[in-house]
Amino acid sequence: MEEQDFILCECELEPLRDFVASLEGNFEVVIAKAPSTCMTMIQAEDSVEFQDFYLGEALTTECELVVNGQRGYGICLGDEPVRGYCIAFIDALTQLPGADLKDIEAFLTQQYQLIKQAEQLEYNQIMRTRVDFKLMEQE
Amino acid sequence: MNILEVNDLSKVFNLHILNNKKIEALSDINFTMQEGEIIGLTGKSGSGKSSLMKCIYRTYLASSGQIIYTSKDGSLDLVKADDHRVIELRKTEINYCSQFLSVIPRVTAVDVVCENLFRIEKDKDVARTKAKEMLEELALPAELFDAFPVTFSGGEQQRINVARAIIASPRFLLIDEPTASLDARTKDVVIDMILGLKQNGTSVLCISHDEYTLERLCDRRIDLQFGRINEVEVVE
Amino acid sequence: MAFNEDNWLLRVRNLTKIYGEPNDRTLDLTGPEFGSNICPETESIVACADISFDLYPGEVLGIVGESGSGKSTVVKMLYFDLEKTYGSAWLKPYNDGLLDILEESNQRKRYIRNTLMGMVYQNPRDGLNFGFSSGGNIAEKLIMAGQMNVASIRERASDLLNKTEVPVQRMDNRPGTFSGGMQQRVQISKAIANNPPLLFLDEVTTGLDVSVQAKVLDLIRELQTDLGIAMIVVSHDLSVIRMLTDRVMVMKNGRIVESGLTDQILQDPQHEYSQLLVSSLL
Amino acid sequence: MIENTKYTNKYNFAFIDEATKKEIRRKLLKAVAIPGHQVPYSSPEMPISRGWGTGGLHITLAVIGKEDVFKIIDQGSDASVNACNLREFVNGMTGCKTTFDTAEATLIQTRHRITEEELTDKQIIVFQVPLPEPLRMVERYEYKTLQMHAEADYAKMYVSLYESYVRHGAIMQGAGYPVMVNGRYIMSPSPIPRWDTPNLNQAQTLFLFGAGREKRLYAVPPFTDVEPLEFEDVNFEIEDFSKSECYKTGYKKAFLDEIYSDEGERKFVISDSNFLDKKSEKQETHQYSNKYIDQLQEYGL
Amino acid sequence: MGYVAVKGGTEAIHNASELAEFYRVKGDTTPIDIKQIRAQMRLAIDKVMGEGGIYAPEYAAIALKQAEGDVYEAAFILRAFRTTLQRNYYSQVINTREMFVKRKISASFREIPGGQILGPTRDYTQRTLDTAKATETVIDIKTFLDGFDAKIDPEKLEGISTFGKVIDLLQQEGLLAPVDPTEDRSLVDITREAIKFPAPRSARLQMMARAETGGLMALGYSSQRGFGAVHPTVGELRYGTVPVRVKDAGGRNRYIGKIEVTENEMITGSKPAKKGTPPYFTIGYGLCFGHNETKVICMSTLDTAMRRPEMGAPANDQEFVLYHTEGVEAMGFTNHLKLPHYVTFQSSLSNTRAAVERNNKTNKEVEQQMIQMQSV
Amino acid sequence: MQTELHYDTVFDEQQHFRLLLDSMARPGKINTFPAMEIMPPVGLNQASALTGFALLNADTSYHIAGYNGADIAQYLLVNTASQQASIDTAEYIFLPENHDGRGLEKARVGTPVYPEDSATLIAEAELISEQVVENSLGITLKGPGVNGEARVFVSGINPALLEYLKEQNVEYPLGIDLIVTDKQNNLFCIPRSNAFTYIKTN
Repeated sequence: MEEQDFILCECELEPLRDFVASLEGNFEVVIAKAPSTCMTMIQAEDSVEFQDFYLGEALTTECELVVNGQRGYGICLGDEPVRGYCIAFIDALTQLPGADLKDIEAFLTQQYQLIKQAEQLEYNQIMRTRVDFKLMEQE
Repeated sequence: MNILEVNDLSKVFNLHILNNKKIEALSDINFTMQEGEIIGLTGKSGSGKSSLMKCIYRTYLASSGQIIYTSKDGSLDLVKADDHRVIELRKTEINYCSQFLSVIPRVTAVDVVCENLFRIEKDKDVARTKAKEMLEELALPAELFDAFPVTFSGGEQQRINVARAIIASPRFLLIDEPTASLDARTKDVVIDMILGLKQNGTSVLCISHDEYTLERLCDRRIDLQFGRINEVEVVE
Repeated sequence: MAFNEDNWLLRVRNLTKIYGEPNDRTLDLTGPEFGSNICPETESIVACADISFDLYPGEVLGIVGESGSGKSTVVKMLYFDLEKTYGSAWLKPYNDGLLDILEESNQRKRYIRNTLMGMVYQNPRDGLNFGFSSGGNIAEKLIMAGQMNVASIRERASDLLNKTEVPVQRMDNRPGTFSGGMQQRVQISKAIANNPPLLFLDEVTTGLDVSVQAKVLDLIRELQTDLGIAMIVVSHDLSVIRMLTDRVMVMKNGRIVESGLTDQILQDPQHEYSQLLVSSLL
Repeated sequence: MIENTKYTNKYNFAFIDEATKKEIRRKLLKAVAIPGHQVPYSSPEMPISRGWGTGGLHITLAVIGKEDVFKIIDQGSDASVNACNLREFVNGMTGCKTTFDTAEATLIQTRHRITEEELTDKQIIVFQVPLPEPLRMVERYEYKTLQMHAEADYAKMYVSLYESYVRHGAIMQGAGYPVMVNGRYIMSPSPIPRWDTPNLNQAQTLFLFGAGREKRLYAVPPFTDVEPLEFEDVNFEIEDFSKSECYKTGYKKAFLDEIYSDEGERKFVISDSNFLDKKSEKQETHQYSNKYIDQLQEYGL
Repeated sequence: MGYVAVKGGTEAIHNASELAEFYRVKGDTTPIDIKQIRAQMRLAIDKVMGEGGIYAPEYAAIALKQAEGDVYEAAFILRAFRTTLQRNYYSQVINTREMFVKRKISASFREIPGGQILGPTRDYTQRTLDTAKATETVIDIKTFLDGFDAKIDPEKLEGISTFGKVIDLLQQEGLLAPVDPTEDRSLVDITREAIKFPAPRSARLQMMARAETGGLMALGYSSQRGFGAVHPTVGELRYGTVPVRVKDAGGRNRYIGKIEVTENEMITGSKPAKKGTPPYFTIGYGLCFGHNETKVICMSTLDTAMRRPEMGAPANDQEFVLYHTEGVEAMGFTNHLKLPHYVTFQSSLSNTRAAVERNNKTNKEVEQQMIQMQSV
Repeated sequence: MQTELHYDTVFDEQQHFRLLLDSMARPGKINTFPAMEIMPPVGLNQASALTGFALLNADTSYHIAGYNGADIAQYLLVNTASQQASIDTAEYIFLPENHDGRGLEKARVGTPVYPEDSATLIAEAELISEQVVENSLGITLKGPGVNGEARVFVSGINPALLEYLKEQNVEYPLGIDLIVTDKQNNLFCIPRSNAFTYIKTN
């Protein structure tokens, strides 16, 4: 669940939209709640005493679909109606009894690799700014 | 009627800060005093006269025995009486006049004398007039009336002290050396004033070394020696 | 005018103030015999404990002791500046002494302190509002007692200032422009504005010049004889106690070690600590 | 695939979300039940600056319905720029009819004035309040002023009036003269001139007050005692216009604005713009009456 | 004719906002793309989100554009925007220990778990004006990006990890002050109910998270300079992304995206509260949306300061700190003085005239008396 | 339990709130909710349900005292998302006809600083009227919102409840506020600021 949401939230929108569009025709999709924006209150805590507090709200898109009778929810940060719809669609699909998930799994794997690759590149750029005290002392 | 009945009175000072040293000041004191009577307390210095007087006034806490005082509202033992009751009696019936004036800064001679009177006489001017009359009788120079007694000589302070003690006509007066350091004329004035109180029913316990004063004032004398009663002498 | 035992003005029982979290043994492990008011087990501080006494109308009670002995704490609790930890107090003129004033609502407490009590603090800033004129300060107290006529407020204020020898023409000046002694007099005027039967005086002469001290003490004596106000005088200064009070309680480490008539405590102290106190000061 | 509706947010009726409206409504009922007591509320952010009438707007928007006829005045004027701006906002967010006519309005929002025409029991007037705490001038800390209200501990407030009298020979409090509501709470009537203050007393209309920045709302129900603070012998007084009159209508019995012409000449004009229009057109008006204005009448005004 | 209302108000305000729009676009320049603002005005966006109290980078960019770059105004627009939306979700508590760290430094130790990672900082750039930015081209940017990417060998990538926290080390050693059991630990939401004083710590942290950076800085600085004596050391300052999770309508936990946050733990040596208690360290905490280090440093300083009201400085006074660092309110009220106040002014005018008159009269009387006295 | 479909959470809510506000501001004034197509469970009258809809949501809590049936609680939960709570914590307390007020001494009366932090009672009656009706109590109100005196006649309300209300409102501004509803969609209010007396008619 977490990984699927992570991928669908973080992947590029265009391939996701195209992928969902390619599947849609095979199913009966009822929009129970069209994508709309709302707020999510972000809860935080201080790191020592674990005092809970509210950090602030985040703009959120939510969408509710019924696909072949199976309800699916799509929630993501930002004003992202299309992504919200796509997440809800895939959420419903993956819960649909007897659904063939091969294509979805393939899509998710592919997107996951792309996301991870980008993340890792960024991480390594960041690690270049690490101060190396050992080197300093040898000089 | 007895105004005072002292039974088996003793007083021991327990000085904690001097390794619990004990000093026996009074023992086996027994005597009674009639209403309107004047009793002179005599004895060498250190014989316990002042201690006895202070025990009666409750400045000292007696170690054992009784001091039965018959007030207007009935009898009570001054050794055990409630503080509040004693305060009340001091304000209304019992007055103590020590040898020395306890000095109050920045209060005029007249107002010092009036202190007890103000409690009874709410019109301050009436009270002050009475005080001035009394001070005049005691031959205190008029220019001192509105001065502060702190600066006065011993004799002048003594007059203030006596006037202060008797102006409100207490029912029971404890007076320590009322005539010491007074000239012969003033001494007579003081003695007459005390006798005047007696006329009005005041009972007086008086310490004095002055034979003239004792002779003129006292109905009886009690002589103390080493904290005990040596002799009770009735003056004819 | 016969003495009547039931005629008490203020009755205080077991008044106790503890800071921190005490345990069952806190009271047993503190006090003069331990030379400390800090509980060794809980570190809670027993500011004062088991304070009981009666005060009769017109009587002046002194509380003497070194700083930290808890003497100010007692009056501050009675004047509602501090919350008690335990204990009770009854004031005769309030509901005929039937209700524990320490258990009353804040609103009732405010009524009690404004109409039946007065307080003079060591620091005039605690008793006076320096943003108001001295007349305004007295007005505050009068208004609290329901006086709503400016002319009568000003008349009463000038009477009071007169009585306390503050120049009446300075009535509309702020206390900040006054000398320390005069501020103290304004504070006294304010404290007695509503003719309370009970006045608390907390180290009122401490910090004043000797000559000014004498003036303030005289003023207080005069109030005693003229108005017959009962007072509780807190002071570490035995000469102040001797001059003003009828009775005195000696406090040490939060407890009363001895109480009695003032002349008795000064001349025939019974408790070791009182003897030490008297011998070092007389 | 759905259409991409990104960036096409629609605003809710009356702008504020329903949950927040409900919260404000609940607090309003409590405020009405405890006249003069300031009730803290969430005070959501509005697209209007804090201090520019947000509190008034919160109440207006929580109360307003499609059938309401809305009027808004600032300093008595329908045409003041801030009033214009808020009118457009309320109109835009609700589609409600707006009006300048005091008699026609069902819901009136105001800054610093009560209309000269007496409001009826069919109307509600909402005040914009900048500083709801009347005790702030004698006590800067909120936790202390809260306690003072809780205990009806108001002596300091009266002392400040006393001080003003002693210093200046009169109580110098201008607009926003503090009032005692229902004998219990001291309340700031918002900075209305003293001229308007007596009209709060035993009125027919429900008065609602909103202080957005300070997050407090409060109310004076109809037929409630609202008394300006005063002493037995030093009294509340309204502004003195005895020597002035409206240069347009010659009318004297209204709150007047003092204006300077380009030549520097000083003139007076009726402050309530709708009332001025009605007087200029000699229309019938029904004014508030109170003892202070009635006194003026005795001077032949 | 002064401020007398004329029925031209409506038209004037329309024209005024039109004129403002004219000043924004005059000169016929290319409109700035929202994506450009998001990317190239990153820190301004973060400030707007932080002070607006909403995490919505695209909307912050729009607001910033609409407000011609006025950060206060943009934050204000976001706050108002927030009012129109229902809050349908509460996130699970975000866990900064699972942060994808982009910057992580400590001033208290030379080396910390994972090392000192400077990340994207201008702390060590010389603040010389880079005039090359004036002539920057798309090609320049591309060249930079290619060169930047080339510095990483895709064959030798270091695995992504999360890092332990400095304060956890101090905590394990028992150097941190134990939690004060008497402190109010309730969780309140100051956007749902007005803040009440004394405010619980949750309310204080929330207020500061959306407070105005400059205001926090002024008060935080005052405390560091000696007004209230907080002498802090940065325990650990972090910037990076953390995941956000909520429960959906079906009750399942869902990942919904990640947000950027800056976090700071400020270490302060504390005076022992009681005799015999060791002088523990206390931690002041700061956390805000986006990348805003000044804000979290001052927030954590003030977090500590407000827990010591007895110090008596402005920074120790929660009412003072929280009310006066609330940027949107402060801006609104200071600017409301521009609104007409002639009715209120008239009310004072009437009083002042009367008082001056009375004064003149008394002066005249005094003068008269003086003259009389002199003539006697 | 189904959500009411014919209830408009924007406009109906607003309209009903205005009636509540008017009644609270004018104690004793009878207002009437327009007829609605809602189906509250047996025992709960429409006006009480609508009052609940107008005021309750997820940020509030309610308690139902003396009704029989869990479906009323469920109905309010589904339609308002408000949370059920014990009587000593609830902000809104729903009472059926003739409730004797027992247990209500625990209801919140607020604190001196925040007296509004108190419960609101929504009590059902048989009939509220300006005229005398059979077996009714004539309630006379005095205080803010009332021009002199106001009088309403209510049947199906227990004098014990009114006694209890008086008791709770002794320490004004602490207290609770009462909304009375009837089967004809009428309502009137007794806020804590008002003093009232009542007599049994016939």
